[in-house]
This record gives sequence, C-alpha cells and structure tokens, in this order.
Amino acid sequence: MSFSTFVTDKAGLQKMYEAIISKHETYAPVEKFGKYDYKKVSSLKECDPDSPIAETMSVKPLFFPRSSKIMKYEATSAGTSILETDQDPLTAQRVVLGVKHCDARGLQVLEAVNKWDYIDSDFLKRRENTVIFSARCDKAGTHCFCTSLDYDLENLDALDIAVVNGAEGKIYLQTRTERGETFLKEKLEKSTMYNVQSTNDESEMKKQYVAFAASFRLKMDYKDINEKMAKRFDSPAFEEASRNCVSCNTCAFICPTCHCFKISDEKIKDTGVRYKSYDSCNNVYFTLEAGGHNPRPAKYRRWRQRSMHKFVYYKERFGVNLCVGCGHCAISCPVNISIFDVVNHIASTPVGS
Amino acid sequence: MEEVKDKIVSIEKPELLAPPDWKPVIVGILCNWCSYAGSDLTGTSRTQYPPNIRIIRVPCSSRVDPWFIIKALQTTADGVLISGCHPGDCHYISGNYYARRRFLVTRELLKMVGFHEHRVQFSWVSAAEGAKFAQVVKKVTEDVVKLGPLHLYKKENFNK
Amino acid sequence: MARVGVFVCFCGANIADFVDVPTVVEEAKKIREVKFAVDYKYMCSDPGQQMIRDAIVQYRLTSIVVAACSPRMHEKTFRKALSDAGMNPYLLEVANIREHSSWVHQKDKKAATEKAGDLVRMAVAKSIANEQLHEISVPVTKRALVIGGGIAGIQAALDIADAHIPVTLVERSPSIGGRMAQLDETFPTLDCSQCILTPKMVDVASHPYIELIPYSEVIELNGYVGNYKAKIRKKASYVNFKTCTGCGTCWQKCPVKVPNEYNMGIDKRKAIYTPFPQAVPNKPVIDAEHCTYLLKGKCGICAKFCEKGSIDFKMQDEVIEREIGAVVVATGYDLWDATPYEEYGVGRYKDIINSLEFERMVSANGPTGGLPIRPSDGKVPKTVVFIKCVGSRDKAKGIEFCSKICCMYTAKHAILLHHKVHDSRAYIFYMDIRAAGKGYEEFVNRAQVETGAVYLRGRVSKIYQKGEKLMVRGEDGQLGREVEVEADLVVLATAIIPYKTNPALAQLLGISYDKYGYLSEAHPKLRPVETAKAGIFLAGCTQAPKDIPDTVAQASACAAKVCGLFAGDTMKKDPMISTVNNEFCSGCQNCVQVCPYQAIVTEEIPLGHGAREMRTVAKINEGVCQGCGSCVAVCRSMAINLAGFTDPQIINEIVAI
Amino acid sequence: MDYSKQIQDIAAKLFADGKIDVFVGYRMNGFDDNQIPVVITDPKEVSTLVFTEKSVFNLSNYLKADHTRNKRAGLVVKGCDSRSLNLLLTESQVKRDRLYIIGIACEGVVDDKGQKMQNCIECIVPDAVVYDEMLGNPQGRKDYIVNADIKALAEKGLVERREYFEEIFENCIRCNACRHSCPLCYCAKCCIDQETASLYNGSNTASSAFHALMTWSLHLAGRCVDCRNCEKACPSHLPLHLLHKQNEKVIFENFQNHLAGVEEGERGAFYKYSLKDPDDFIM
Repeated sequence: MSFSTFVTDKAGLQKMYEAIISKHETYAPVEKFGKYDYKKVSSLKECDPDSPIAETMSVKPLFFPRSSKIMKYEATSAGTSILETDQDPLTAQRVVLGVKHCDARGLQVLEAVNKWDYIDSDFLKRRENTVIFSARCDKAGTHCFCTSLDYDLENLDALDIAVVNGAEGKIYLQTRTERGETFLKEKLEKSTMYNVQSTNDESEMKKQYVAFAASFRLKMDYKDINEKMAKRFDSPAFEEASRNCVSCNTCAFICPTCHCFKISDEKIKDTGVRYKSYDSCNNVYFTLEAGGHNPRPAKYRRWRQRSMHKFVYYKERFGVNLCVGCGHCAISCPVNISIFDVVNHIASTPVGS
Repeated sequence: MEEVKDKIVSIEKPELLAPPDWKPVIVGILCNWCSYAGSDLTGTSRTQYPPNIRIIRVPCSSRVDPWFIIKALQTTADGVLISGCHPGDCHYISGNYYARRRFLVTRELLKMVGFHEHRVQFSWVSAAEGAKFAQVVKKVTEDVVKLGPLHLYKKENFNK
Repeated sequence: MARVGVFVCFCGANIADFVDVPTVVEEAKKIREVKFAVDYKYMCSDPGQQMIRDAIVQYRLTSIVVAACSPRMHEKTFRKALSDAGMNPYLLEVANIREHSSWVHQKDKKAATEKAGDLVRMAVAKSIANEQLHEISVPVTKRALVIGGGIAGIQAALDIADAHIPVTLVERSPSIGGRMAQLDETFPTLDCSQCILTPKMVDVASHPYIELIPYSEVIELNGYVGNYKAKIRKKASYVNFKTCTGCGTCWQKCPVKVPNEYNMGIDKRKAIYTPFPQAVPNKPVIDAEHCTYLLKGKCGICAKFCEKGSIDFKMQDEVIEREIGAVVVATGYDLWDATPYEEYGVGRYKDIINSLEFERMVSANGPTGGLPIRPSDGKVPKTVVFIKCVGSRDKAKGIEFCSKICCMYTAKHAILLHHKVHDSRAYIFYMDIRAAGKGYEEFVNRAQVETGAVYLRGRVSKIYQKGEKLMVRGEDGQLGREVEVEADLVVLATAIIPYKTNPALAQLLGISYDKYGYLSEAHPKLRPVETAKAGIFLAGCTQAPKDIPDTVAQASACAAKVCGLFAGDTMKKDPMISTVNNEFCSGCQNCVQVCPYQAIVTEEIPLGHGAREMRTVAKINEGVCQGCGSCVAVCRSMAINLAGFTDPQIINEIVAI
Repeated sequence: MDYSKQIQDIAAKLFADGKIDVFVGYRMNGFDDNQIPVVITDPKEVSTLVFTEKSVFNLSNYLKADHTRNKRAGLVVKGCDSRSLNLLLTESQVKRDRLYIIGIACEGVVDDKGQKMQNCIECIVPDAVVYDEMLGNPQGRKDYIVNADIKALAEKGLVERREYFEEIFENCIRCNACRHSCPLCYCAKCCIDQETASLYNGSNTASSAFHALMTWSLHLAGRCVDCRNCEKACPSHLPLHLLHKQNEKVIFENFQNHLAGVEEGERGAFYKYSLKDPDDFIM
C-alpha cells in the first residue's frame, strides 16, 4: 500500500484539528502547572499540539495507563465473584494530536513486549484503535538524542500521520500507516475546508528533516553500543554514574518505554479492585523477595539493570533498544542525570576494569 | 434518625446531589479512658443521639494517627469525630497534648485542600460527660447532614 | 484464611427490644470470613460462654466476635471463655451494640439494627488482624522504697517489713516521726501522740527488714515496676553515727542558736542538734548552714568535747543506689502561708499564730512547757479566737479544697486550751463543722459542752490591735449580726498543702500531680492508692489532706499493694504494649521524646547481616510501657505498633463500616 | 554570590589532610549554565566544584545515601539546607563528627529561568545554622512571611480550592520523586510503601495520590525546611510547597513560632507540646 503526502497551512491544519476534535474522542497535550499531559479535549483552545518537548509528558499512559483496573470483585460468604473487568474496552476510534516522534516510537518499541509470551490485548487494542498525529518537531531539545538510536525519521511508521513544517508556513501531512492513510483520506474526502492539496514533492520535508537532524546537541554512534554495554556488565562506571542519583524513580515513570508494573488490590468491605500500576526497577523494593532477600540492594545494581535492560537485554530479545532518545528522563531528573551521558561514559570505559 | 431533606448537595461538589435515601456515616475514634467511657455512660443513661456514628476504640487520643482521618475520608466517612480526655486528664499523662497539635495541623491542611471544616471535628469528652457526648454526636451529625455526602478522593470501589 | 465466630447477645430485652438481633446475625453470616454466627439471650451467662467454647472447637474458629455490652464491661469474661477453650484470649473482639446502639437509638429500631450490623462488621474486620498475645512476665526486685518517715511512711514500712520484704525508708530530716511527732494529743480520743508514735519509731529502727536512711533524699528513680533503681543522696551529717552514743554533750556545748523547726521556731536549737528528745535515730547532725566551723573554719567546740571523736567536719554528701521493686510516697504536708489574709494582720500582729504553733505550745514537751502564751508578751491568754478555713475553701485567696482535719483539731485545741488554762474561753469562727468520722461528732459536742467554747458561724472580716488585745471582727451567721471579740491570742487553722518539693519529686518519679501539688492517684475512687505509674503508691497527705486514721489506713493499703506486687517472683502484665520492628526503624528517636513513661530506649544493631557498622533503633521496655500508643502515631515509618490496636486493626475497622 | 574558589580550596585541603572520604558539592551540568550536585571521592575532581546562585539542590539529601551515610563527608549547605541537616543530626541520621560542613550565608538562589526562587524571597533563615566554616556575610534572621500562594488560596472559596487541589492530586503520577528527593524522608521503608498503607492505596489514582501526598506532608509538618527539593524533582511540576507551607504557617502561628531545624537539638513540632496550644477548635 502506498502512502500519501498532503500540503496545507496553519489555518487549514487548525480547522482540521477542530473538526477531528468535534467528531472523535481526541487527546492532546493540555497544560497544567507548566507541564503538558495528554488529556481528552473538547476544543483546540484547551490544548497545544505543538507543546514544547521538554515540558510534555509521554503519550504512553493513553495506552498503558498509570493505573489500570484489572477487575472489580466481590467477596462474601457466598463466594467470590468478578463484577467488572477491563477498564476501557475502547471500541471506537480515537485520535491523539501532537505526539512527538520519539514518543510514538516508544509505543512501537513497547508493542514487541506486549505481543510477547503474554499478549496484552488491552495495549494492542488501544494502539489499534488510535490514530496518532505527530507534533511538528523541528528543533531538537537540550536532551534529545533520538537520531542517535536505530531510528529513521523519514520512514518512521510508529505514528500514523506525520505533521511536518515546510517553508513559508507550509505544513506537510504525510500518512505513515494504513490506519493513518484511511483516516486522513476519509477526512479529506468529506470536507474541502482545510486548504489541503495532495503533493508528490517531498523535498521540503526532507530538507526539514536534515535541518532537524543537524540541530541535535547530543550525538553518538549507536551501532555497537549494545555490544559495548554487554561487555561492561562489571564496569565500576555504573557505581560512579549512579552516585548522583537520588533514586527518585521519576525517569521510569515518565519514560515512554519503561513498562514495569505492580499489581495491587484495594478492598473496601466486600468489594475490591485490582489495579495494575507503574513501578520502577530503580525502586529498592522492586526486587525484594518475600523471604527478605533482595538481589539488587545497591543503587548501582538497580542502575545497571535499567541501563542494561534498555540497551542490551531488550535488544537481544526484540531487536530494538528500549530507549527512544526522548531525553525525558534527563529533563525530569532533579539532578539532571542523562542516560545519554551515562551510556556513553560506560561504553567508553575500558572493559574489565 | 436524622431526617434527610429532599435536596442535599455535597458542599465541596455542589453539582452532585445526594440520593434521597442518603444517610451520613460518621467515623468516631474515641479514647478508651475518657470518651469511650463517656459514650458508655450515654448508653447507660439512655440519652438518645443520631445513629450515624460508628465508634472505634483506641487507648488514647495520641494513638490517633492523622493518617486514620485521611483513610476514613477516602473510604467510608462523610465526617470524622475524634474525642479524647480533657487537657490535663489524660490517662497517659500527656497523650492528648501531642494529639491536639496534630489535630490542629491536620484540620487546617484538610481545610486548605477543600474539605469543609465540619467534616473533621474534635472534642474532649470525659468519662462523666455522657450528656456532652450525645450533644457532640448530635452536632456533628447535624453538621455533616448539612454538608451532604463527601465525594472527595473516594476510593473507586466505595459505594455506600 | 480467618475463620470468625460471631456471637450476638440479646442481653435480655436490653438489646433485643431495640435491635433486631436475628437480622444482625444474618448480616454477619454474609461476611466472607464469618464461619459461624449465632444469637443467645445472655452471652455472658454460663450457657452463653459454653456456646462460644463449643463453637471454637467445632468450627475451628480463629477469632471471636461477641456483640454485646461495652468491652469495658465483659471483655475479661469473654477472654476467659476463649482461654478455657484453649484459644488465645486476645483473639476476642467485642462489638458494643448495647451502650452504642440499642440503648441510645431506642426510637429507631431499623437504624439501631443497621448500626449494630456495622459494629459487628467492624469487629469482625478488626478481629481478622488480631494477633495472639501473651501476658508479659517481668522479674521483680523484692525491696520497697518508702519516701517519707512520718506516720504514713512508718506504718507502710512496718507493714511491708512485717511481711518479710526488705524496705528502705528515706527521711529528709534527721529523725523520723514527721508531723505526728509534733502533736500533743490526738482527736477524738486525746491519746498522747508521742506515746503512740514513739514505739513505732523504735520498731522501725530495730526492724531487721527495714533499712532506715535519715537525713537524705531520693534524687533519681529509673526503671519500671519491679525493677526500679533509686539514687539516694545522704546529706552530710558531720557526725559518725557508728561511734556517736547520742550523749548530748555536743549540743549542750554548741554556741550557735538557730530557730527550732520542731517547735515551729518558737524556741531555739543548736547548730548541732537532734530534732527532739525521742528522735530516731537519736544521733545529732550538724546544720551546715549555721555551724560556725563549717562556715568560717573556727569554733569546733563540739569536736573538742566529743569523747568518741565522732565529729567529722570533712564528711561529704554521699549518693547511694538501691535496687527496688516498688515505691511508697509519703511526703506529708505543710501549712499554707496565710500572708495573703492582710485584713487579719498576719505577719503584723505577733499574737496571731497558726495551729501547729499552738499545738507545740500546749504540748508537754513543747517550748513553753505545755502552756499557751502570747508571743508578744509571754502572758497566758484568757480569750483565744480560733479561725477555721484560713486559706481552705477560699478560691479567691487561698485554695479551693477543704483541708479536712481543721474542724477536728480546732475542737481538740479548744479542749486542750481548757485543760491548760481553766479560766480561758475559746471563740471559734467556722464555716461548717465537718465531723464525719467515728466519734468525731461526739468529740465536737464534747468540746462545746465541756469547755464552753463559743462556735460562731461566719468568716472573720478584720482583725485589728486595740491596746494589748486583738479585736476580731466577724459575722455571726446564725444571729445574722456582726460580732467583735476581744482576743488575747488568735489561732489560724491554715490550709494544709503538700510539701513544696512534691512537683519536683513527682517529676523525678514520673508521676502526675494536681495544681496544688498533691500527687495524683490512678483513680479517685477505685484506685486511690496507686499512681498512674505501676509500682508507685501514695500514702498520707501527699495525695490529699487526711487525718491520722485515714493516713494509717492508706499506708497499710500501700503495704498490701506492695506485698501483692511481690507475691510472685515475676509480675504479669497486660500484653497490649508497643513493639518495634527493627527492619523499618530508622532510629530518629522521636518516639523517645513523646513517651510519657520513658519506656523507650535505644539499642545498637548491625547495619546489615554480619555488618560491622552499627545503627540505632528504638527499643520498648516491656515492663514500663503502658500501651498508650503515643509512639505509634508519631512513628513515620510505622516501625512501632501497639499490640491490640495495630494500624491494620484500626484501618480494617475504618474501611469495614 | 560565587564561592567556587573558596569551596575548591577547602575541599582540596580536607582531602589532603585526610579528613574526608567524600565531598558533596555542585558542578556545572555540562550543557547550559545550570548546576548539578556532584559526589566527589577523587581529590582530582575538586576543581570541578562551583557555588553560585545556581546551586539550588539541597545537598543534605545525599547524606542518607549509602556512599555517604557512614563516611566522613564534606558538604556545602545554604540556610535551608543546613536546617534539614540540623534535623538529620537531631534525629540521629548522621553523625556530626563525621561531617565537615561549609555553611553559606545565602543570598538566595535562582531557578532554571534565572528567577529568584519563591522560598528565597520568603526565606527566614538565610545563613547556615550549623557549619564548621562560614562563607559570606551573615545576614541574621529575617521576619516570618506567610507564603504568598497560601495567602491567595486562603481567600478563595471552598469549591475553588477543592478544584485546584483536585487537579494537583489528579496530575500526580505517584513516582514518589518528591519523597526521594526530600532530605528528611530517610525512612528505611516509607509507610506509603508498606503493606498497611499500600493495601488500600497501591494504585496510581487521584485518591491514592491524595492519601500519599497528605500523609507525606503531615509527616513533614513541623520538619519541612522549605528547600523545595520536592518541587524540583516533581515531573508534573506540582506546587507541592503549598502543602508544606500551609503546615508551616499553622505551626508557626500556633506553636510558639516553631521553625523546623533552626535550633540545635530541636525536634519537629509534633514531638513536643505546650499547655498553651490552641484548644478552641475542640468541642
């Protein structure tokens, strides 16, 4: 199937967004306390699809909620019965506006693990029924390093519709998946109000990508990073790197690819709810066993686990890194530890020292 | 039984109407030596009070962790009453003085985050003040009935 | 999984009339953990308890909920039923559906039933988190410390020692005897005070189980019931008691004269002295504040004349320690200073004296040889006005309470005055005559009839000098007119107050005291002898004003309590106390701050398995902890929990409503 | 306010004299003009140390970590940081004889955008209260000012306040970064993570956030020194200081002007009492 490219202007795009919001269940970055989080919106005024990357939360919670209800149950002397399961079955199509490329890529990376031995149908269904419009990324943030990872800006199929700035106020819309293609085509067929023209000229878009790629402060050669990391399991650099860490767990909670969770029951009287909620491998109690033994009691070990999982284990298992280079962790870290620096530093230390 | 009038709204969330059969639930945490004994005296003297309070016995008001109040508000309670010995009468010498400090701070904090101040109330009731206990319960119940059901930060599976 | 049995009581009609008991049982049966629920007419009766015992065995129950009257009523009864069935008694929870439901919601059976159902549900939820608890045994040091050597301390010490329990008796003055030794005769029988007291004093000195430490004070008390450690400071007496024979040469020769406390300052004693001739021990001490040698390094006459060479000016205060199991506090009373009564001219007129000064004057061994005199001119008074309730029952100027003994001793004083000065007349201003006691009313009547004492009901408004006389103006309430009495001597029955060091003593003992300084008993009616701190008991006027019979009775009661405490080698203690989970304790020691009993100490434990680095954690002293839970609420890391009222138990109750 | 040179010299001397094993200070973050904390064990790294008005993070937080807790450490503290350090000392978490404290007479620090922090504008104790060596000119104690946000909130109606805080609790993602970055949250296992609490609040819902944040703020009541480490750490940028400032205000106004960690050996406001504490809110 071939995908199409359209060109429009800011007013046209806004009109289109308005139309989408009025028609579909739409999510977009909404500002609160200076931070943007993806929330359901009822008008374009409430949100900002071009929110600054440094102040925007990951889109992950729309697919893997911070807390999802597994089931609601009742336990009485008559026995235990399940009252409800599955938090939101999500049958209707929904739209998310203003998703950063890296963020969308995170969802793609996560699909692998969700399709693995246990199939998380909730996650997959949510992705299946969601059309993602990208944000107009045109300048890299301080901590961005997405281009350094195995990641192709021009052919990214993690998002459904790429929204790219062109010259002279032109905005390009490019469908990247079938879902995006169908959705956008249908929209454009129904209305002609969006100043949209089909185009085959992708040169301006390409130019934009090149400019974007050049704006990165952080760059590294990612090709052999996995190998280098794998050899440095015993590197003392982990201890050094983790020294500044205050174990606050923020990095994991805002990461677009972290997917550790815990199960908790909240029972009041006879009814209980079982939740699946985020957790972090940086948490000292994450690996605490019931018998009292903790295989990762020291901070650097938890640190190593997180780095190795992102750059070695996941890659070995699924062929991709569990990091998309969004830099959210470095931004949110109270002491500005950047995983980019850490991985680079570790990879550059001598093996076996 | 406190009569519930037909239109009661939750004071913190005026958009929510109380169901017609709504009855407030008040969690009462009482110290063993004064207030619990006082509440027993209310019983022995057959003084009547509204039946909405559910009493929990603790040894001393100083045993009451503000956490209990938060927990009660999150789950079952529309109102909370905490009662201990009068200052100077603590069976454990000084427990209620420590409790008093915590209560003031907790109350002010809850007020700030949007709970009406009558949601959480405190009293000193001695073992001899059976009549006072009945009055206190009556006042707290009447107050909470006026405030309507509590809908703030309730647990999802809480439905009473 | 928990298997809970629920037993709902009808309490005859008390519960059943206002709560639909079968509905409560049905509601209980719906709870997942409830495996058995039943109702019965009287759960506390023998058949009722038998039902519990049977069900425990038959249904393999793991905890029991009894829905009946207040747990303050029958918790112990039902706990015993559980023990009898071989179950840990602390697995019981009582739902109070009588005092808290049926009796207070008599007009609304539906609501009362619903509430009873909720109370049962809460008790079930709590009981699921109940843990097996075991009574705590605390070893006991079988030695009692008696503080104060007045009649209360003497009696307590003798009674305890007679039970072959060693006693350490600490007295602050050089001799035991206390206030009673200052009295002449005692009401209502007019026994000679000295005659009945001195044999007891001698008994104390010679008793094999009593260690008498005079001229000393308790300065520190640590530990807990059965295991106290007391520090006692023996003040330097500068006299070697071992060699001193008490011959008396030293105080005859001593040139320094000091107001005599024993005689209320009416006459003088020497700087080396025994308080009174019958003192026990009958050995002199040197008053360091007045001794010329000790102050200026000159004199030393006593040492020159002492044949035994017992005077030792280099003697120092000495601190000794005693391990003890129980304490009896008997520090006695003092007289209130009547200076605030300006209108009486207290302090201005020499011929106004207080009752103890009068007592000393009329005493056969007193400074005046048993004759009352006017301090101003030494003349024998003919008209004596006694004023009662000076300071007592006077919220504005003095103290709100009644001093209890003044009515009786004033009557006694009237009689004594009559005996000593036959042609005298006593006028007694009073508010009420409180003569409740065996033979007391008769005694007051006797005073009135025998001596012709004039009882005038009313407060004295003013006393002023007129020539040699004191004019006492007051009101005769019965006649409703003002009266004025021309008096030679005025005796004030001033209020009696606890000894001034009581608050400091209470603080070092860790017990409470009231606003007047009286030490507080654990319960005004049912535990009048105990304090809130286990193992510390109160005797005599340190707790409240008392006459001699009451004091002696309370002292004996203390002795009985002490003997009871020491009856076994160990003591049993309620297990509902705090415990520390070392894993979570971060050692911030805020709990140590708030514990009213100093029951929390710290200990060092290894940082981890086999680690050399140590960390500090809190440790509860089981013997001292009274189970208030103050520490639990301030423990942020939830490392401390209070057995019987743990966080899970209380939270379970809250969410079960 | 630039004490970089002095601090470098002091740290170098401490290492040279063998007085410390680690030094906790600030260094440039390497990509803009902001600073990050640094834990130095190698004397060679001393030259990276800086201290300016960009030295924001409260370093006493690092004393609860494994690699400093039982080591001899040197560190830099501003007024607020020294108060939390004081409390850590009082609550027996660190040993004074193991520390070498460089106190700063702080003139206030600025946030990422260069704005003076609100807590510095309202600062009461700008000078370090516990130190071995003081840098800068002590300014003395300042008057207590009620937090501007608290004042504004107090004027709002009940419903408005409720709506505002509901948003705070709904936007909380329960990452617990606030807790971990707080120097005074040193518990071996936080009560929120323990079974008793988490049994009913394990989820990341607003209700659980309400429970966690309220409990947390009450555990810091009378102890919080307003260093705002929590706010710096919060990925949702929640105004967490409101909870603490409210408690601080109530405690200051009602409990004999209690300020956390100012006096040596003084514990939090909940671990003592006065007979004069307000009683009028109790029936």
